[in-house]
Amino acid sequence: MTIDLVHYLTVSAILFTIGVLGIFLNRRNIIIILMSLELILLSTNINFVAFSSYLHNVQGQIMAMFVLTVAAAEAAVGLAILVTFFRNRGDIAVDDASMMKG
Amino acid sequence: MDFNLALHLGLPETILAVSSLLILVFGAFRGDKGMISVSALCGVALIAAAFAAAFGHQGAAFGGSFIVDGVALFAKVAIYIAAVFIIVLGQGYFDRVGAGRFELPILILLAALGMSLMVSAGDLISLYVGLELQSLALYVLAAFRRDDAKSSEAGLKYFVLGALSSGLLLYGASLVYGFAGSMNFHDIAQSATTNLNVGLIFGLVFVICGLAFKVSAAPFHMWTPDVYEGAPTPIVAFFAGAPKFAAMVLFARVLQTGFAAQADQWRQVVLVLAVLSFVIGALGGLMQKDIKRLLAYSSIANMGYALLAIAAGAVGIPALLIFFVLYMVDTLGLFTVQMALSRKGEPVTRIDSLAGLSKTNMPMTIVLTILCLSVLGMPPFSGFWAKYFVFGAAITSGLWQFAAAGLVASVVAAFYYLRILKLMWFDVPAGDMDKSPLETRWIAYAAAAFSFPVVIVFLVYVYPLAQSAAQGFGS
Amino acid sequence: MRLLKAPDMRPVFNSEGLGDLMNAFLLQYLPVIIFIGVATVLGLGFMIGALVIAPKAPDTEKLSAYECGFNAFDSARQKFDVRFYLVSILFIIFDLEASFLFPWAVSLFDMPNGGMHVAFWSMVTFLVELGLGYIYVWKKGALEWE
Amino acid sequence: MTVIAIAFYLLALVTLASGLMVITAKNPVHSVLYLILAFFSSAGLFILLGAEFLAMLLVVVYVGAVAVLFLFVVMMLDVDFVKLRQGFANYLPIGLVVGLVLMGELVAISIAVATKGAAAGNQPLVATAAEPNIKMIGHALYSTYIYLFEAAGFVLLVAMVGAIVLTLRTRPNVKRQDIFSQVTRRRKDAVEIVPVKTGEGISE
Repeated sequence: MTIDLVHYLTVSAILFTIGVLGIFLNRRNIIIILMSLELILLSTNINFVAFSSYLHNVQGQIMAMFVLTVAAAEAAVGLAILVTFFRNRGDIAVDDASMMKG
Repeated sequence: MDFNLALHLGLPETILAVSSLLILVFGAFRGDKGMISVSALCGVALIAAAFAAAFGHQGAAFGGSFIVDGVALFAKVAIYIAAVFIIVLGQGYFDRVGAGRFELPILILLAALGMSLMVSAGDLISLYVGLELQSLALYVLAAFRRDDAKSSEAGLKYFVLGALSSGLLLYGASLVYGFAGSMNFHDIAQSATTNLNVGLIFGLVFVICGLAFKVSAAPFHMWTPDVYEGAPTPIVAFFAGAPKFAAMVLFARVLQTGFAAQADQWRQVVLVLAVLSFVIGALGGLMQKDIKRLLAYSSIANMGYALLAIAAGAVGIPALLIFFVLYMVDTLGLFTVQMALSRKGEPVTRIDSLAGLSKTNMPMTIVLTILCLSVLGMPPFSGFWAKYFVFGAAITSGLWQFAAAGLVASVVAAFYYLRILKLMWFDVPAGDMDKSPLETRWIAYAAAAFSFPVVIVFLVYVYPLAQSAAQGFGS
Repeated sequence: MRLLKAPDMRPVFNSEGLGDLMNAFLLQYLPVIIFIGVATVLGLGFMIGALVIAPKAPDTEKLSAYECGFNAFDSARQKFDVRFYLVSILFIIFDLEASFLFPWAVSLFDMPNGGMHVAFWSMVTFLVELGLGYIYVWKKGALEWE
Repeated sequence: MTVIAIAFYLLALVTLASGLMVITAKNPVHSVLYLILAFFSSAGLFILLGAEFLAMLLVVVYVGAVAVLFLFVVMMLDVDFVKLRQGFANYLPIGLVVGLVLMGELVAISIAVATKGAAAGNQPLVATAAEPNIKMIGHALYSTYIYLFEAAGFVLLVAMVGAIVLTLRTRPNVKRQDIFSQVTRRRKDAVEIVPVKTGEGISE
């Protein structure tokens, strides 16, 4: 039972799918969508770190560090926009009663 | 590492970064009353950066992750100048709607900084950081009218889809990194020539999908009409031009530097995106009743032509640069006309409302006529030249079928511009128009003047520049 | 500059020796694992213990919210003020700023190729960036509570 | 190596299970808590990979800050979350099919990358006392990548400005304590002594 690169990549692939699925299943609940986006970024981070470790190359971890930084900033901005949206509409559902037709 | 060289190469970015910080603090002390002086300072900073870029050195720094070549410098100058116009328009617009806050020009400045990191990106890390710096500033800008439900809805949609596309791009980037063993585009190219694999191709496809979202190429265009309709107009004028230019240059650089050896594989994907974009842009525009939604579809179609230039390979790069400059002037002009027109204080948003414009506002009618003729590709206006160079490049590299398809799509798209012309010149006016604000009038006149006589002079001088800028791109 | 190529960074281990090394490395985390284990066992133990031993005779009066003898005025779940959220965003940003300090502090004095000065001043620039941002936040009154 | 295998399977299982709960939980507060668990257990995976610093960063930044931010927002918004779940069941069958296909493809690609790519046959990098993981990151981050490090500062700045622009509202007519003006207030600023003659009173 040795654990190698494929195992980590598989975890990451499944987590990525869960994140994408979360976005499509919860199309009206923006908060869950934001959390799904965090899951997607987490899965890419697992990829980067796993590759970095197995390639013996530090670039992947540098990238993961920037991804973490940007993801936190993104969460902050996304939630700020969500708060203004909620203030204007009193709700966070996007799909129904949309003021703009898609 | 030669630190002085790095500073020389990064001079435009340094100017933007330092001035944005100082202006931020200045603005914090002056408050929103000082918005006009903050705007002026940001404009000065952008112009200074544009000069620094125009006379900038070429080279690479930071281990090849920061590339300053001719294309990057060309794009930077264009982006900075576009940002200056947006600041002028934004100042007037937000002042009139009473939502002006001094952070607006600073966020535009920071977005321009992000774009200039994008066009200089030499590895996947700088690609991602530049892209996100730009995107985060743009998300905030889209939702900037925070008391307006449409603006915040546009911001939210833009954010969710933008973040999803970043996720896709990042997943692809991780696969490419894992396969090639390096983030650097040149190293990726090296390992990709020796060892081609399905994993690498899929990574590339993910990256292409992520970038296609950012440039709103079909089938990743769903967000565009909604965001264009809801976000504040000057900001939309910004979205339609500079960020797409930056993302397209990045697109070209990733494909032609990192994956030069796989040109056959990615060319198919890019061509599919291009054809879908101009077909969907042309057909989608036919049914629109809202001016900004129409312009959204027009921009989708134009991204198709730009992608065609990328698919053409190295010969397409000067065409891409010229195409984007001409396209940016046209879109800036069209959005400015939309901002210039209002009736009893309400902005004109519906196409029907343009009826009989020639009887109520002759100068704007002429401007809009010129711009419409230009975007539908009528010679000798600038839109014709833009398409001329792109189709020329496509034919040179043997993609004549796609050039023909693009031509057909642009004929279809011509219908909706002709409809606008008919409405303006021959229909009965629905009521008097308000007087256009000063800055919108002048920018609209300038865009129209550029679109016909000036463009000839411009091309005489700038086309050789674009050609020499594109020399050695990707190698 | 190719300072990041693998062989320069560290020797590649052969796979036989790796198992021991990996275990030695993970052994450093043994206290953490023991700690988590004890915490889990204790936490679960108390919960299960209460569930098994404690006498239970619920009725509606006992389960209702107690508010100084009055009927409850309001739902117990109140909305948070936006200000909490703003403070928490600013916390994240300065938290990340601080997290960039750790690798800097550890590696500053043995930067390769004499890069110490560059590393030092890059951090000073970074701190100035966010320091000016902090002045902006302060001036805007985002940290004030009314 | 079996210890590692056990640890890996445990952590991977917890990560994936809590990831799944994030998107299916009925109560968004539970989703946030599962998100914390997912981050926490993937920090464990990072440690198995030898990326100790990133593991700590994940715990400090995500568990400590981002998740709390999410909790605040969930509690701040007064929303009927049950209503928002409409459509969840409708999309579920097609979502599952698409998800399974996507997952299969991604796993296949991952296997291809792992077996044919540059990392094929390598062993994971393990930190040694001579060069710990954090030092390795520091050496690269503060030499080759300094300009990206500064750019990351600007990303944070944009987030800061953006959050303030969008959500900060100064309410008018709020009286705040201003210690400086209170302390610098002198007697002559506040009190005036008017000599009053007997029987005359004061006129303005």
